[in-house]
Amino acid sequence: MQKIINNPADAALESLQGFEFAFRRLLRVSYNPNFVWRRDAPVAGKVSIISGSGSGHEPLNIGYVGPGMLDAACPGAVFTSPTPDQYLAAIRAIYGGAGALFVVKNFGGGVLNTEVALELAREEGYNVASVLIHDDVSIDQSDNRRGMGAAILVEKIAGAAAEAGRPLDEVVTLAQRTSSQARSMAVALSSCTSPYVGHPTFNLPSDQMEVGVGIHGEPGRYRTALVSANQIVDILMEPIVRDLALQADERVLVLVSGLGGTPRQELFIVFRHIYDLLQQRSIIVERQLVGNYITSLDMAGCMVTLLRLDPELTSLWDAPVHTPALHW
Amino acid sequence: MQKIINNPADAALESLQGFEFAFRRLLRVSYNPNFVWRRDAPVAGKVSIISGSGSGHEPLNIGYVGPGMLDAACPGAVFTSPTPDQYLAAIRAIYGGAGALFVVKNFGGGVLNTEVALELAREEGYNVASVLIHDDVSIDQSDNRRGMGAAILVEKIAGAAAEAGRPLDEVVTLAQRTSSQARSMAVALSSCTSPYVGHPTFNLPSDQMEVGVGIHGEPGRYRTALVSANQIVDILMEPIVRDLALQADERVLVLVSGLGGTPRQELFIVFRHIYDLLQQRSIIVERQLVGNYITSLDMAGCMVTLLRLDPELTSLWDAPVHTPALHW
Amino acid sequence: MSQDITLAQFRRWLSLFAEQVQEQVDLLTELDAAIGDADHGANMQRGMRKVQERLQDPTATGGDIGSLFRSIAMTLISTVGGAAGPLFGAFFLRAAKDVDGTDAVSLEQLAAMFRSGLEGVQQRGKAQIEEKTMIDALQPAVEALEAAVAEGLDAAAALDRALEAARRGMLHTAELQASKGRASYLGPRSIGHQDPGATSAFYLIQSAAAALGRQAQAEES
Amino acid sequence: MSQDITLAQFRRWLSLFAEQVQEQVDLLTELDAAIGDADHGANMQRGMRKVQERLQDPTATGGDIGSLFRSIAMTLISTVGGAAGPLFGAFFLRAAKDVDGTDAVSLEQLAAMFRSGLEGVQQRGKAQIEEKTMIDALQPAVEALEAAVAEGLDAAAALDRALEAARRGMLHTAELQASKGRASYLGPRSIGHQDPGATSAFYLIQSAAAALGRQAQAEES
Ligand SMILES: Nc1ncnc2c1ncn2[C@@H]1O[C@H](COP(=O)(O)OP(=O)(O)O)[C@@H](O)[C@H]1O
Ligand SMILES: Nc1ncnc2c1ncn2[C@@H]1O[C@H](COP(=O)(O)OP(=O)(O)O)[C@@H](O)[C@H]1O
Ligand SMILES: [Mg+2]
Ligand SMILES: [Mg+2]
Ligand SMILES: [Mg+2]
Ligand SMILES: [Mg+2]
Repeated sequence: MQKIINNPADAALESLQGFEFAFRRLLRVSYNPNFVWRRDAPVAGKVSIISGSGSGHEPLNIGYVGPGMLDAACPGAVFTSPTPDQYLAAIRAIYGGAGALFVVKNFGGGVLNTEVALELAREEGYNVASVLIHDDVSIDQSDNRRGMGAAILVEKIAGAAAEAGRPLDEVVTLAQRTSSQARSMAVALSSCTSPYVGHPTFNLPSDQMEVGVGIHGEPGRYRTALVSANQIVDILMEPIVRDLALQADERVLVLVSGLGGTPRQELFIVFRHIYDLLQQRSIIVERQLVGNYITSLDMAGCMVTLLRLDPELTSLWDAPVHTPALHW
Repeated sequence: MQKIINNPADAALESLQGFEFAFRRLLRVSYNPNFVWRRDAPVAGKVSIISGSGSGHEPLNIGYVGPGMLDAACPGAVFTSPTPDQYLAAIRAIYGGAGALFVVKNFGGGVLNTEVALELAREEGYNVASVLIHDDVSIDQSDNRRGMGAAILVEKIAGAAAEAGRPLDEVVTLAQRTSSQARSMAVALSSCTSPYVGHPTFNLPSDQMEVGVGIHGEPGRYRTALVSANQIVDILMEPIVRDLALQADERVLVLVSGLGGTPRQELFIVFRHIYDLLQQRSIIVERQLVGNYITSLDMAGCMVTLLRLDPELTSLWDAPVHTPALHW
Repeated sequence: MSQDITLAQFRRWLSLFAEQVQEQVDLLTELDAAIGDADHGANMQRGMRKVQERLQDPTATGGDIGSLFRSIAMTLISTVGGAAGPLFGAFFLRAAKDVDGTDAVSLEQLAAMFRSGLEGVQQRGKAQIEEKTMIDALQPAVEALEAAVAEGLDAAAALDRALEAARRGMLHTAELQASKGRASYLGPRSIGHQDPGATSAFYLIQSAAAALGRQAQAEES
Repeated sequence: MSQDITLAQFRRWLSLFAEQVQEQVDLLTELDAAIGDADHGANMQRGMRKVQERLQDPTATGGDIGSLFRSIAMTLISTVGGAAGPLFGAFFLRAAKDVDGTDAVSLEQLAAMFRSGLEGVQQRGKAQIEEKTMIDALQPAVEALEAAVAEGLDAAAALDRALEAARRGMLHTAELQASKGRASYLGPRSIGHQDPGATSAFYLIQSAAAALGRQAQAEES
């Protein structure tokens, strides 16, 4: 297994420890149960934003903890949603008294665990709400869509609103608006290798690609011949633009995330064609992020996320943020 | 070939175009000859800092252009040093009248092309100096060491000194001090695939690794059995710490860079053990960078760079920087 | 008159379940790699190790069946993660609801516990039968158990019926297209692969049959 | 009395060199992949395409050998990149130094041009013979050419000697451990592989032999 790890069972924990050493001045890390939290939490009177996901998607989610974004993030085992006790310990540590929003990616495990966590938190008297992320247009049934890159955008925008002192109901509304205005789709050019498995989850001949993958090393909706960068972008963009019903003169944020094994050089080739395509339709690329923001271990491939912007969302996006992975 | 590109010959150019679309508000891009420059250049009275490297090492070097770091960077073809005319066009565009420093990584091609560029620039009356980066301790002959991760540190520190208005001779001295206090070494767990070649440059069985690689997909100094993350770190750190002759109570900056195909999870496992090792020797990790900062396309593996810090270097490191890849 | 099933047998059930899952970790991983994210083996193993630890320490699991189940439920919920953690947790949490303070149950009570457990899974996961989930092993087993009890079979025979029903349900998942859980994202590509969660649910029933049925009689004969 | 070598022949040399390199791009890439960074083929191809473009346009390359060489040198320097660009550039820049305004040279002058070119490469790259670089093909070729001229051979025979010396030098690089250039980082692992730059330098001499030696006579006979 071509991995820089000590042993599979410890990979997620040791990585978290290294992360703690690196970002000590910004964050705190609690172990057993594991969660990462803002150094200055709880921030009294501020709505708290909490998220979680399996490990292996770095920088998601622990890389988005800090002023202007998340108050806490719970990392699970590799590709495994964190457990309710992690969320519960996190909320106890960071609750600022003004309510808390859980950002939940629509994956069976993610939803089930957060549901339990929300029930337990309510029993303990916390005022909690949640927003569901379900932006993956590769899934036809729109009620079963996976949560993907939109998570980052919702966390940033909700985080900015909370930082600005907005009350819980407004933060929830903004988070839901953001979630409903975002669509994603991803393509894989290789499988990833989970440390638990030790070999690639699936075998993909070098002239093939998997279209419509998630971020857990699953195969996609279908396998087809590997095509050029521009054609890949066409395949990803068509359902996104259609589903968002984007019109001329609208403004969007474009997120192009590598899945972990794809070099930045290729991500910018992807972004170039997205930009061209949108320009042809007179859609304005108002903001963008190009890099490894939501990954699937060492998978080669990329995810494209579009968010329809309005002035309020843009200004919340632009608000200062100080996290390991987003910083401005 | 499992790459998201349109065709090999255009990959570097199209990626540069995408980069331009993404960072328009911060940078300008000139084509033919190709270079990237600060939006506000030339900055009158400021020493100019210029660097260059082949494409495929992103974010190096174009990702380090901006206030507080580089005035211009010249990207070459994939893994190919940029040509003298690129440097010459860049210096004409950004020269602020206070002299210019070229940061040159010690690679045959890099040095030869910059030498020609420096000669041509002098002929045109520019006051130019250069600093050589040669931090790769995997090479025994210390006069033939490759330039690796130290380039980023020198560019940041020289950039901060220039931004602070320091004159050329002081900037050169600081750059040389930084270069002389940094050591690097890298390991590869896979080859990379250059678009020109279309298949991995070398074949590495999954239970082997290449120790002492550069950033151009070359094989390393030797091939050996793949060992655990901690043992890999031991192999990389031993010559670095020995060559720097680090003593207890000294302070260092640690850069852990993925080579492009290694997930962040593993980079933090690497950082964790570096931190532990240094702590055991009472060496203080004063600053760190963990991520993809200098890469070799999609190669799996990592580079470790240590810089001995002193208060002046630390404060220059901490000075504000606004580039696509470093921002604080 | 059927024999009561004792707390010791319940403890043995859980211990057997934990063993069996751990023996089959690689299979569970491979099944999940085909249509999921390849973590079901690791998730269950992590949980089962913790279950075994807890079983070593009788004070931690309480002196009655209700406390035992609740403690196991919380262990599963806080260590397994993924979809399986809250679902197996819901099974034991619900199955515990009428057996607080009890240290032995009749076969009828056992069937009622299983029914409650199944309802817990259904409520938490909102899946029906034929959606290619653990429900496809659990529900036929519970129904078979109830039918056997109605027929007046003893624990061994009744649990054997449940075991066979669970096995058929598990194997049948291979023919289904998933509409719940991670495999549903694959659409028609999920057909032809056995569901990992249905497989670990089968082990749950298989170990129940061994510990609560035949095994119990073997010990007594 | 030896025949003069004309500007047309020099143009033909460069054109043949460009063709030959482009035919061998894959070989150059593979050689560089083994001990370098796999870009020598692409670098030379990019440069040679530009050389061909320039040769199409006679005004761009000037009406004398000196201007032609200077123009080719600048083209190589600004398009090849890597180590090979400045080095081949230095060859032509230096070889141009005594032939400004000239449109034909004697064989003696040609040998002197080659010597100057070699010196240009040596000064720029600071490599000696036996360091496993293009010098290992160029220097033996220049020495053989000078010796042949001293012996009084004609252009065809003299350039054939140079060609054979370049070929031997190129093949010999396989036995050497690199101490200059990127291959030097490999230490002893560079042994056993032919140097890519020595290979393209061999093509330079081979095309010279074809265009400036035999070919010239063939045209005249
Ligand atoms: N809604 C659901 N109801 C019942 N069982 C489910 C549901 N969703 C998933 N499962 C079961 O969980 C199993 C997967 O568990 P696991 O791999 O541990 O979690 P995850 O899918 O989060 O990675 C599936 O094989 C399926 O049997
Ligand atoms: N110092 C030098 N002197 C002469 N030739 C050199 C020197 N360094 C490198 N070379 C030649 O350049 C060739 C490599 O060229 P190329 O691959 O284009 O550049 P790079 O090594 O920068 O990738 C080598 O095979 C070698 O023949
Ligand atoms: Mg999972
Ligand atoms: Mg090169
Ligand atoms: Mg799973
Ligand atoms: Mg090369």
